[in-house]
Order: sequence, then structure tokens, then C-alpha cells
Amino acid sequence: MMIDALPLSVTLPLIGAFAVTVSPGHARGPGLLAALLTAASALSVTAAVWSDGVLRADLGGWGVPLGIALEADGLSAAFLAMANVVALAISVYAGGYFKQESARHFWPLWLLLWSALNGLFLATDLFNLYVTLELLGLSAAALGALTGTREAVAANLRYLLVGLLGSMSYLLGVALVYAAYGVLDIGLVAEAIEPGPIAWTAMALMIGGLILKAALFPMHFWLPPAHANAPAPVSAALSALVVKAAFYLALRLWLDVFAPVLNEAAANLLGTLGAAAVVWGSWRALRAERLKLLAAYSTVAQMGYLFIAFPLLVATPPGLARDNLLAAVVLLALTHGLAKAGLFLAAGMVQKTAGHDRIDDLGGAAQALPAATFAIGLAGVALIGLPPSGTFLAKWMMLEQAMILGLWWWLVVMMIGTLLAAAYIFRVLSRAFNREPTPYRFVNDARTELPALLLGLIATFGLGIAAQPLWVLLEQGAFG
Amino acid sequence: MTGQVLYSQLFYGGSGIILVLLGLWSFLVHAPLLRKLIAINLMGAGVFHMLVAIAYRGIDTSPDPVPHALVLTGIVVAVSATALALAFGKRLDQDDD
Amino acid sequence: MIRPLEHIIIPLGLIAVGGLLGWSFFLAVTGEAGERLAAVALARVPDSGVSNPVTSVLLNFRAYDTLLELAVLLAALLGIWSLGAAAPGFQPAASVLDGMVNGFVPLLILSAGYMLWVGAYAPGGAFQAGALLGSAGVMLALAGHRNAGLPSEGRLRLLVALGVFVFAMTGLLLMVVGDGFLTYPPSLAKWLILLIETAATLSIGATLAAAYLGGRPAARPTTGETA
Amino acid sequence: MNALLTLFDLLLTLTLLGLAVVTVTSRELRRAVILFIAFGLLLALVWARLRAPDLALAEAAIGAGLSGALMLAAARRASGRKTSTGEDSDAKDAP
Repeated sequence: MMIDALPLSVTLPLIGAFAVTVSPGHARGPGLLAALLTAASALSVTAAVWSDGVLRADLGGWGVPLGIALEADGLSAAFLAMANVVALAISVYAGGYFKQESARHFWPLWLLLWSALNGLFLATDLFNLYVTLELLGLSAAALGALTGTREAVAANLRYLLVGLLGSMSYLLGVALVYAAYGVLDIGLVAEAIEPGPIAWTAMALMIGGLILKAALFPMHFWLPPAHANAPAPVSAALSALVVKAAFYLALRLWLDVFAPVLNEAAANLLGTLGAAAVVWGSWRALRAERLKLLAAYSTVAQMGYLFIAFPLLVATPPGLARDNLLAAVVLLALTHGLAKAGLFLAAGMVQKTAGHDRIDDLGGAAQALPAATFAIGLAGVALIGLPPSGTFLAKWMMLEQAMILGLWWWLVVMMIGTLLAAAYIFRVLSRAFNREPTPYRFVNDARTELPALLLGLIATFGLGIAAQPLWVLLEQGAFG
Repeated sequence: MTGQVLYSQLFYGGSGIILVLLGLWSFLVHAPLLRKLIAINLMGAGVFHMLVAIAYRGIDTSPDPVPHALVLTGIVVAVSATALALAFGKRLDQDDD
Repeated sequence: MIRPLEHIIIPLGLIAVGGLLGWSFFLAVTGEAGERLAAVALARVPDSGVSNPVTSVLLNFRAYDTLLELAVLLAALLGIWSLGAAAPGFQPAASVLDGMVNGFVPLLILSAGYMLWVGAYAPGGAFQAGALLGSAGVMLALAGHRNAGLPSEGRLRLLVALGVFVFAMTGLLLMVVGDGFLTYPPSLAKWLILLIETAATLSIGATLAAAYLGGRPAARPTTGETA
Repeated sequence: MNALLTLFDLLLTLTLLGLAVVTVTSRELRRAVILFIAFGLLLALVWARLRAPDLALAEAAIGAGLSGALMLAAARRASGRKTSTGEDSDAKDAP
């Protein structure tokens, strides 16, 4: 008897999806069980990578290039752990959030999305990645429309179409790679690739498709309405995980496939778009009238920070400095995932209790929902990048590296983004606290408030004070 | 690989690229959902056509089965996406009435 | 009328993109790629349990792709169901058409079974067979059958998710007994592939027919049209 | 024989591309869908020529057949809506 946690992390949610599809009336129990088992399996992958190094599974026993392999190195293990912690929190929250009718639609789609996420983080085959991207895109759009309002349906239809266009561009790149190099496994493609028009075109097509899906400015237009109008747990998943998965894949291709053909111009282009996203997204977040719209625009800005890393990574020679920079970017992505999920879950609580999420009318939310407000505060600390959050450490290291490289303009952009983030977070908090404090109870509905609170706590304290383990994890095959 | 096969791969692959471009143009300039879906499906057909072209190895040689399997997967994914998008469109139409 | 964006700027951009694409594709095809995976794949076909190379790749070498593909199909249908109920059926067709459909549908189902079986050694397989089943459903829907010949919701749910379940469970069981995920023992490969393909065919057929209805099935079928 | 095959290739591809062009430029939605189905069927024929009979079957049944049936139903709904809501929506769609 032998159990391989790599395929298990992808297959368990599929089996769970079957169970909840077949018995829609009792979806919550099996759904939560599948969520628990999936998260346990995925976290065991991370733990195994941590202790034993890179894990690999040849599915079907054929081995590459004929078969498909799954692989977990430090980078995928880190994203996998974050995604599964967040997804588990979202599942617990959703167990209390969705009522009968929407629960029967939520659970199977949610487990399929989860399967796609785990599959994407573990995949090593370029075409298999296309299938996971489509599974992710279709289930995400369907979940986003679950509120059933016209805005939600229209916004998520647009999201679906943009996602399809992105996947098509990615697939065209894959076809070109297969035509030129005759293999699909990432490792084998990386060995075969050499600088030239083929590699550049394939890179432009694949990473171009992914930045559509990652909502990098100016391709962000679809994100705010889609994320702001989805049900709160879905918004959390979309903002914290789904766009992050597209970024992860772009980073993975950049580091592992296209490393030999990288040039500064492409990196600077991505960095410039990222800088524009930081400024524009933060500004729109500051001007947003609704809490969930604010959170969605903040995602646009935070994705921008991640792309600023590309020019820094290209400019830094391999060595300790580059490893630290890479770890900082991953830390930023993970912290943002946790914090943004916490923020959306808490916002969902506010919306459900108050009946709206207009920021100007939030007065007294702190009194009615102390735990949710506290979670917003914690998530805010991590989004702004105040100590002791992981964002603080990550931004600090990126700023330091930018200074060393003399690339001061990235530094200016990151400072502006931080100031604007502080402004939009404090705008929310000042509204929430504008009444005399007479809190009744700190926690009102444990099932929905605790997940938000826990995510906020991990983002601010867990990944900030205890960031060192991330470096150990990334030692496993992610540092070059 | 003989010159004839190479020529066929280039010829059919090239027409696949033209299909992708036609689909992309139509996707960018047409607003109605159904037109966008036809456009996306045309783009997909173009990419699949490229893959079928590079799988071709001559009229009397077995073709490369790997791209064929990829295309079959792609066709099913495309019809899934089309059906879902049309259901979105139908829902929007119902809301309008 | 010439609209500059639609008729000049976008086409010019696309021509540039097309030039780059064409150039890269030319270099890729005329480069050193040669055989690509053709020789490797064709050499292993005899070990795969089926002799149709495409089925070998789909159900054995790259079976994991196909598993996720069935999940995509399921996700699309669940998404369609979450968006609303199916529109009321078409007007019942004239009796001539009805008779034609009644004759044609069993034929489609039979050919689906045939297609599934020959997929092991000739063109065909689960997807083509599933598509035939799906078109039988579409035909029934066009002839006015409310549920496209599909069973009641409970059984339909089982049917559409069956492919993913059988596929995933087969993979997991093989892993548990020590062969590895989706690694078929050579002696059983043929039968395991047939088992998975049968479940997949039913799921694909039911999913495509249900997708054509465009919404979740009526809660209680008012007429006894369950197949 | 090669010359004949080349001529056949040329003819098939030109018809295929021609169908694609008229599909995307067609003014009427329903017509575009029908042209798209014809395009899919011809594509299946081309794939049969390229020794991909599995794909030819799948494309004819799924790519052209089922996608086409789905789109036709949507086009019929759209034209039904157009006639029921009067001239306004007609004007919106007109070129």
C-alpha cells in the first residue's frame, strides 16, 4: 500500500465534487470533509518538501516526455500551503454563509476550483497547465455569478470571456513550443529552449495570456466588478487565489522555462505595467464607495507589486541577493493571499449584517461586529505593509534591492502605493469606529468570523514574525 | 522528413495562424456574445489546426498521436466553455425581459 | 463606412502579430524538431492496452489530462445549472418527425456503443461516442421531449459526475495497491480503459444533452418521459 | 499525384479560409452560426485528409454539431427577442 500525496491533492477534491454533486441536499457535510482531507493532503506535500526536498510523481508510470508528471518544489509547496489554508478557511466560512439553494451550487463548483488550483501548483506539463487553467476559469466564473444579480452575471461573463482569450493565447504558445521543441514537460522544454524568435513569441503569448488572467494593468478592467459582485467567500477565493495562481504560473514560466531567453525589455515592460497597476489600483480603491469594490481594486494594486519584481529579478545577478528577492516576492504574494481573503470574508460579514457595504455608512460596524472589524484591521496592516506583517518584510527587501541596483523609480512607486494603501484602509477603519464603543460580544458568529480573523492573524503575525521557514522551504529547488 | 511533408505542415499550420488572426479580429471588434463565442471557437480551431498540421507526417506514415490527443481535449474544453458562456447570455436575456 | 479602429488599427496590429507568429512557426517547423513525440508514443502503443494511438495517449499516457478534462465538462454543466432552470421545452413535433426521431435515436445510441468499442483499435472512443449520445439527446429535445430523454434529477446528477468519479477512483485504487496513480497493470490495461471509457461516454453524453437544455432540469418531471 | 494532392490542399484550404471570412463578416447572426457549422464540417474533412480521423469525427460531432446546435438555439432566441421587443434592438445590431 502506498499513498502519493501529489495526485491525492488533486483527486480528493474531485471525489468530493462527485459526492456533493450526487447529494446536493446534504452538500455541506461531505463538502467540509473533502475540504479538510484536501487541505491535509496538500499540507502534507508542503511538509514533505520541507523535510525531504523536491517531490515528483510520474502519473501512469510512463515518465516524461510521454507521460505527465506532478512536481512540488519549494515554490509550488509555498503557494500550495497558502492556497489550501485560505481555501479551508473559506470552506468553513461558506458552511455558515450559503443557504440551502446556493449551497447546492457552491460546493461542487468550489471543490472543482480547488482541484484546479492544486493541479496548477503541482503541474509540470505545459498542456496539462492549460487544462487546469480552463477548469479554474470556468468554475471561478460560475462561482462568481452565484449571487445571481445582473451585475454579477454580466461581470463574470466578461471575466469568462477574457479568461478564454487568455487561455487561447497561452495554448497558442504551447503549440508553438511543441512545434519547435517536441516536448511539453517544463524541465525538458527548459533544456531545449534557446534565445530566438520562437522562444520570444512563445513567451509573449504564454505570459501575455497569463497577465490577462492575473488582471495586470491595463488588463485589469474585468476584475473589480467580477470580484466585488461575487458572494463574499467566492470573492475571497477569486482575489486571494485565482489571480494569484495566474501570477504563480507566470513566475514559474519566467524562472524555469524562459530563464535562458529573458531580456530586460520584457521585464521592464511587466514592471512598468505593475507600477501603473499599483498607482491606479490604489487610487481607485481610495475612491471606491463600497468595501468589496475597495478590496477588489486593492487586488489590482497588489498584483502590480508582484510584477514589479520581474525587472528587479532580471537585474539582480544570481546569488544570495537574488534568492532573498525571490523569497520576498513569494512572501508578498502569500501574505496578500491570506490578508485579502481575510478582508473579503470580513467584508462579507459586514455586508450580511448591515445589509450593505457602503463605506460611508459603516458607522458603528466596530460595535456590532468587533471580530470582523478587527479582522479588517489585521488584514489592513498586512495590505499596507506595516510591521510586523510579512508584507513589511517583503517590501523592505524589495526596496533595499531596488536601492542597491539604483532603480529608484520602482522605489518611488512602491512608496506611493503604500501611502495610498494606508489611506484607503484607514478610511474604512475610521468609518467603522465612529461611534462610542459599547461592544456587546467580540465574536457573534464563530463559523464566519473566526476564519476571517485567523487569516488576518496569519498574514500579520504568522508570516511576518515567522517568515524564516519560507526561506528554508524555497531552498528546495526554487533558489537558483 | 521529406520536403512534401514539411510543405504540408507549413501550409496547413500557416492557414491555422490565419484562422487564429481572423478569430482574434472578430473577438476584438464584435460586441454581441454569440459573435465573440464564434470568434473564440475560430481561434481555437486555428490553434487545433496548427497542432494537426505538425502531427502530419505524410500520407502513408502514421501521424504523431500526441497533438491529436491534445486537440481532442481542446475540442471538449471549447464546447464546455461555449455552453457555459451561452447559459450566462441566456440568464442576462431573461433578466432583461 | 470605414471605422478606423475596426478596419485599420486592429488589422494592422494583427498583421504584425501574424507576421511574428508565422515567422516563429516557420522556424519551429523547419528547425531541428524532427520526430517530436511521435516515435516515442507510437513505440509504446503496444504496451498501452489499446491499439488506436490516439486512445493510447488519451486514456493511458496522458490519462491525467483527460481526467481533468472531464472535470471541466462537469464544471461547465454545474455552472449552467447554477444560472437557472431550463426553458420550457419545444413544441411537440409533428408525428412524422416524432416517428423519425424515435427511429433515429436508438440508431445513434447503438452507434455510440459501437464507437466506444472500436475506439480501442480504430478511430473512435469515449468522446466521439459521448458526442453521439449527446446528439441523440439534442434530437429528442428538438422533437419536444422536455428533458431530452434524460432521467430525473437525482439519477442525472449521478450520470454526469460518474466519469470523473470512476476515473479518479480507478487512479486512486491503482495507487493504493502500489502500481501508482493511473498506472494500469499491463494485463488489466485494456479492461480498465474500457471501464473508464464507458463511464466517460455516459457522462459526456448526459452532460452534453443536459447542457443543450440550458438550465437545471425541472424539479419533478410532470410527464413520464424518463428514459 | 503530388501535383493533384497539392491542388486538393489548395482548394480545401482556400474554401476553409473563405468560409471563416464570411462567418466573421456575416451581418446576420443566424447566418454566421450556420456558416460556422459549415466551417466546422469542412475542418473535419481537412483533418481527415491530414490523417486525423479521430479528430475529424470529434470535430464534426462536437465542434460543429453540438456547439452549432447550442449556438443556433441562442441565435433563435436572440431573433425571437428582437421581433418581440420591436425596432429598438434591431437598430442596435444594425451595422
